[in-house]
Amino acid sequence: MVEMNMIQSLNSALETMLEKDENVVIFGEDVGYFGGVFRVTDGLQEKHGEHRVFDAPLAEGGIAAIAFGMGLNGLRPVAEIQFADYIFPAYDQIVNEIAKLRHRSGGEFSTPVTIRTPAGGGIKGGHHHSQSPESQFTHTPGLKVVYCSNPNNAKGLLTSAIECNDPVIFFEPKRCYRGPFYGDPHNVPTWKNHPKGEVPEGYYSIPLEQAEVVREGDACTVIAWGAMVHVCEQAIKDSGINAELIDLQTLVPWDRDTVVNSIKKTGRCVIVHEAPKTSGFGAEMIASIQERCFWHLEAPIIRVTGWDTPFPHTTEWDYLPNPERIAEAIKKTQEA
Amino acid sequence: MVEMNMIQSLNSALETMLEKDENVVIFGEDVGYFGGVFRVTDGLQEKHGEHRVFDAPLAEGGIAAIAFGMGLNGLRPVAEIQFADYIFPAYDQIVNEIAKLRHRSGGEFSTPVTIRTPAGGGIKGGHHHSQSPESQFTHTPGLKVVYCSNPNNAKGLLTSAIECNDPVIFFEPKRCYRGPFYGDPHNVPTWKNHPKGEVPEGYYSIPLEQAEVVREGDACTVIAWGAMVHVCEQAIKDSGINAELIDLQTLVPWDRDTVVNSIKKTGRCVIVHEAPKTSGFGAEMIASIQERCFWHLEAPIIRVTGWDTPFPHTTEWDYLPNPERIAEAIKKTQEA
Amino acid sequence: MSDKDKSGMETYVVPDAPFRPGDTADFGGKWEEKPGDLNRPDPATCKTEDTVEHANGLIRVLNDDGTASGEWNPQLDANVLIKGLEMMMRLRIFDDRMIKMQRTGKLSFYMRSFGEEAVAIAQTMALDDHDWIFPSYRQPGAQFVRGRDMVSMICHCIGNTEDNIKGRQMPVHYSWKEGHFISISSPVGTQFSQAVGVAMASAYKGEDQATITWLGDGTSAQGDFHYGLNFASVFKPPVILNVVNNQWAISTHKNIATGGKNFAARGLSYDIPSLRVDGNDFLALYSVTKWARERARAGLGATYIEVYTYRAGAHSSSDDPSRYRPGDEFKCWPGGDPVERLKEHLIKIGAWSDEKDQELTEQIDSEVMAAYKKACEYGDLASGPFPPASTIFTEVYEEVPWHLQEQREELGK
Amino acid sequence: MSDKDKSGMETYVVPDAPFRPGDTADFGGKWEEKPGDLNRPDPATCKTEDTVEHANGLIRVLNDDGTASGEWNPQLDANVLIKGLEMMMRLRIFDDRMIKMQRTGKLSFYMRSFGEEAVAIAQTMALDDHDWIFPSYRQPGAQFVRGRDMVSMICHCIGNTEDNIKGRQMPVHYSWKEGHFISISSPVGTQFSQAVGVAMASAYKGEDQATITWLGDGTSAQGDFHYGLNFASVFKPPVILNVVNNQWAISTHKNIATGGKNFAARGLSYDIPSLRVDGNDFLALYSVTKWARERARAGLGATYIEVYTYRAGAHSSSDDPSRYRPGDEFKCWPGGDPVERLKEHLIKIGAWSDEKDQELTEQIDSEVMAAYKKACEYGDLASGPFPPASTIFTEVYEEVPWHLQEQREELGK
Ligand SMILES: Cc1ncc(C[n+]2csc(CCOP(=O)(O)OP(=O)(O)O)c2C)c(N)n1
Ligand SMILES: Cc1ncc(C[n+]2csc(CCOP(=O)(O)OP(=O)(O)O)c2C)c(N)n1
Ligand SMILES: [Mg+2]
Ligand SMILES: [Mg+2]
Repeated sequence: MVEMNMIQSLNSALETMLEKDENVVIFGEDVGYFGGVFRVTDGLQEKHGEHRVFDAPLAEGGIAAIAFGMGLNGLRPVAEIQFADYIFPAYDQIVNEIAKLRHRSGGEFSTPVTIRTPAGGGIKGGHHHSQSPESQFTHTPGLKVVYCSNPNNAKGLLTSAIECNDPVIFFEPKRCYRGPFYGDPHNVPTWKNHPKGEVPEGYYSIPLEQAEVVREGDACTVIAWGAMVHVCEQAIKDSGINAELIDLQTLVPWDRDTVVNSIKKTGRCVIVHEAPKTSGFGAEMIASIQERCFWHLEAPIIRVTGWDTPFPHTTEWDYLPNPERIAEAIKKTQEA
Repeated sequence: MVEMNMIQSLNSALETMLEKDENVVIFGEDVGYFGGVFRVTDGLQEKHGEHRVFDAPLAEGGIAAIAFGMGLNGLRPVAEIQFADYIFPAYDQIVNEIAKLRHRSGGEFSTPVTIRTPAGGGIKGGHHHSQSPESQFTHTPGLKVVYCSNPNNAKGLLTSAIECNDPVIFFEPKRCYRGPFYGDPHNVPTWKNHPKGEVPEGYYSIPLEQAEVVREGDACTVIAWGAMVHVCEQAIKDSGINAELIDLQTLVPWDRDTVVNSIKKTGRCVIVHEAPKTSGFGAEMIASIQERCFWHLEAPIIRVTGWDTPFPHTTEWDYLPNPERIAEAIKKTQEA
Repeated sequence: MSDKDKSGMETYVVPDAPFRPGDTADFGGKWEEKPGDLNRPDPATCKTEDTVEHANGLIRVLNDDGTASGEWNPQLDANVLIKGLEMMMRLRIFDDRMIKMQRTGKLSFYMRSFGEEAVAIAQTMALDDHDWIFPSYRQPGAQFVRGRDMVSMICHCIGNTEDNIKGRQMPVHYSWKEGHFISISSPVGTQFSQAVGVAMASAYKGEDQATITWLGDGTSAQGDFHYGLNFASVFKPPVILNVVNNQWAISTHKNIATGGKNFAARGLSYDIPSLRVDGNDFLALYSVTKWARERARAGLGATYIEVYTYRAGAHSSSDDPSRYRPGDEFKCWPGGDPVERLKEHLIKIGAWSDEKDQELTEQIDSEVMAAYKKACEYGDLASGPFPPASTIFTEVYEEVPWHLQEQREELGK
Repeated sequence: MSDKDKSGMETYVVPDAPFRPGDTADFGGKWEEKPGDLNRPDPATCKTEDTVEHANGLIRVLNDDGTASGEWNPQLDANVLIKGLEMMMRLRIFDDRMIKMQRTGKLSFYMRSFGEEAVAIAQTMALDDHDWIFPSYRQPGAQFVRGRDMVSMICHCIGNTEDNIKGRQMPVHYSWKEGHFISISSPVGTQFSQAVGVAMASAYKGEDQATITWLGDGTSAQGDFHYGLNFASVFKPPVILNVVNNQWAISTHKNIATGGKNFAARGLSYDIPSLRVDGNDFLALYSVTKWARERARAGLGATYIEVYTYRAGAHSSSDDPSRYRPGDEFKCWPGGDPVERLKEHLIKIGAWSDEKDQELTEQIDSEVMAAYKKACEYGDLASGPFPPASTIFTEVYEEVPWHLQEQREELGK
């Protein structure tokens, strides 16, 4: 185990996979010589050469397209989209092409593309450097959707994503690059004033489809992913209620047994995400839970989410779910 | 009132708006001289000239972009995307640009774009001529999302969409261009062997945000939109259960009062859509309903939807919700 | 056409097609460009600047009288040409049979290569066997070159139990791994940029393997067209990028696809050697592709080609071109009929005859018919049997995840 | 740089930047292209072919010695030039002040126009007042030309209660309806194609109103670049499409943006008259834009311009260019400093002096400082007050729909 921040652990996953599999190639805007605007690919080009780690033209659609082609022809491309907000020019290539190749060709072709992208708010990014568009990928069969939350699972999940023979959209909570995120804008920890994560050196993977029970409890199940996991931890503390906290980690396919068993135990549930409420992945979680656990539910499931508005700049702390809103929701589930 | 099929009623809405407002312009692939591959714009160029109704280059992203610009500069552009499956190259322009312009500019600019697109299956279109991607737009604040289901509401809703000062994504169930759709592949009505819709001549609008109670009932609320409304009608008949059928019509913002009042009355609910289940708009409906009506619910809400797979070609009737699956779901809600 | 009155400035221009129903098509007679007009630069040293004339002219080998000449003449053995002719004839007969069957409901939809048979066949013949074919929907002919069995092609089109893609996509969306023929996808243009990635992977692996791809004049308006050319321009992988300019995109004339004078010159600005070729001239097509393949082999990167041709038939079985064009244009297209032209050439050089042609036609006719009957034994769209409904759930992912497993059980088939 | 061993074919090419940290930048001294090299075609009759040399050369007016000459010399009154100089100086001082304030947390982020001040200012001055400005993030200078109050600009940047866009977007994302300055958006390139639609609407309405837009060398790789050029090519609306080639896209050199030799020639293949201009030459920029505006006025459609310049500073306040380039390049950029060059010219023609310059600098300095202080009275990012949280919910739609109303109540602010 080594202490790493999230950027280091992602870098370590990439480094390990470059070593392990010569078919791994990494590219994206500014990822080559410079090592990425968030430094996640720092040093990799120097070590592995410019054919394995390189800058791409500024065209997310083209980046996804060449990833499709490379993956089809035997490589394991890992493409970076600089901000998740900029993944949409690649949306057609992802949802119509990458996602459907295996099925449409009767299994003759497939493309094990991994697309990494920093997502989410809390960095004063306004409309277009803050979005968390995971739900817009969960509706597309053929894609796996992963959202890491800490240095440890960042490495373990990214390794699995790269090794996975299905395409994976891999979201990184950019807010947590700098440190965990407990939701208090006046007290923002960075990895300098907070212990880094314990991360195994060398090869390390966490199966996709596996949620992590961050905290056990029996009064309420709180489900979150990405940066919101930390905020929920804080909220649970604040609430004084013995809630169970599940970090979903993989959204498609999600970990049915862990979720269902927890709800059956607690009978109450709060779901937290920073994306807008309407048609966020929280909606799917509620729908699935009530389908599977209706008779166990003692209270309405509550969503605490970003509002149904574009992501604001100056008022982002009023936009993002905070410990107060979440704690209040947890308490409310107890009243029923 | 005149008898019209859906293509005629859409054409009539466009014609009326071209007459009424000289700022209305219509464009898209093959919509000009030819009148559209589905003939929705038939005759409009001849009548209104090639500057008001014209063919665009084959680039959905460009089409959305010029719509953005035209709308910003005083026109009311109505763009056609030839199939909803081909809307994704325009996704960035729609979700990052068109949707956010008003908000991002502090209300200084806005663009009243209408994007019409034929959606859904039942025409042996396979992966890429069958998708129903409405939910992928409902997660984007700033957009209104409409789905018509019959000749009458097609005209009324399209008129409102064009008049709306917010951007509207307008889905047309292409299966219903030819006739309503009761879900039996061996007995497919066309408008030739089925009465057409009664549609007002001249100007006619239906408010966005207003659902239609197609059939009253007290045993279960069935919620659907697009082609599935007809299949649900059939299913309710088949089930012998006195279910209420709501045609949602507008998905964002949806008609809260109609839905909530119905659920409070029936205590049971089935939601039907042809898009894949995971993160379909049915998920949002369930989440919202259980938030608002938890204590009224007597049974789990059931979704009958397309499977979480790409849309198939030969086996599409096994993919699409049919009356049997829906009727079974309605019955199941009664058992609890 | 009526238009609202404009005062002051003119409004924007909306270009129309040169001929519409009621008009008589007229392309100005035979082309001025002749075989021998353009030199054949050495592929090993050719720079983009050396192709300016080739991008703005028209590379031809077969003259209007059926003779072959000029530096681009590939000097092919008559047997090779006969093989090409055979495949073009086969493709046309195959297409006609499928269209007939489409009318009877045996398949849901069809698209012919009518008038463009030379494109994929000549170009694929000029490639190495293991080169990647990344087709759009009008290049199924490439499969004949690689020897795909017609029964298997028909099984796909009629969506029966032997369809190798299990009834998942519409007809004509062939996929054939063994033949290095990459699955066709309906969204137009997407393969153009993907092909660059395929070629980059070949280059990465250090293999002498090229990738060829095509898109249409209409489709060149897509972002993927720019991505394909631009990524190829930067990374210089072994890819052959073709625009098939057949003048129409469904009902939309190429005047709406671009205001530019031609499509080939576009490539020059990406610093990619660019050629414009008569798409109904089998020999010229073969030759330019061979040239591009040599560049690829030499590690010199992409070649970009405008294939200048005419869509002789309807866009697809769903289309009715009499609504938007006169209908007689193919007859007066200066490039003529690619099949007739190769036949004429072969007769001219004494390697072919009307009798042989007649005989071959009959032979192919019965082969296609036999293949069709054989294929129908496995079912067809009108009456089944189809691939089992359970195939809906497989190969969405490498393994069936729990939620698809549950849904499959719910379907109960 | 190390690379895995390749046997057989070479792999793909990954172009590098010409200089990296540790290297000494060298652009080969002064440019060969001189003012007077290129004629100024009559805008009313000029065809694309007439601009081939202009697309491959470099339009200059200011020579290396500060004199102005050639057909492109716009012969501007000294007062106009002094106004231009004043605004460029103002922009530079404004930018510097904002960067300082960014470092102290008063604003979250900033982007300077450093080294590119002439671009938006000269080009906007050449337009009519009601023409549409559709900027990318490096053209805020256009607002000075239209007379926007600095206080209001700063209020936006520091996100206070007077920010006219209500703290919704990051700093530098100006919107100013009165000035026909269309809201800046972060996704790069999207405005390029949108601008064509804006211009089409002006044309539709029969108004003599042009639209100007810009994107960067890096951004020219986006699909929107192709959409913009191609839709303009087909519909010919009054639009001026600029690529600002400042050599870098964050850390990525323009060698990765395209393999083409320049950006201007791209336009020729769309049949759009295309010019390449020294982007640090105020007079040349003014002149080409005036020319393009005349074409627009005459109803002749789009003009495409490559503005050849150098990004003198960091990409943004989040960037550290010392990690990827030497740092001394701007000093040896053959185009020099646009502000210095105009100043030199004005001194040369006797209309300016170092004293006046010094005086003006001080005046602007204090104006900027005063504006800054004034703006801070309405709050700043470090300490507020901000626009009220309720503004999150307004103007998402024209009216607040029920679900946003509910959410607003839930927030309770
Ligand atoms: C992204 C996308 N948009 C629209 C369509 C519908 N469509 C299918 S073919 C076609 C025209 C293509 O024309 P062209 O590129 O010239 O090819 P051709 O049919 O002439 O070979 C259109 C609009 C599609 N398949 N994909
Ligand atoms: C669609 C999109 N992708 C990525 C980014 C992140 N980004 C912002 S600016 C920039 C570089 C732009 O370079 P260039 O176009 O040359 O403009 P310049 O900054 O040099 O003026 C990048 C990659 C973005 N804003 N939008
Ligand atoms: Mg075509
Ligand atoms: Mg740049």
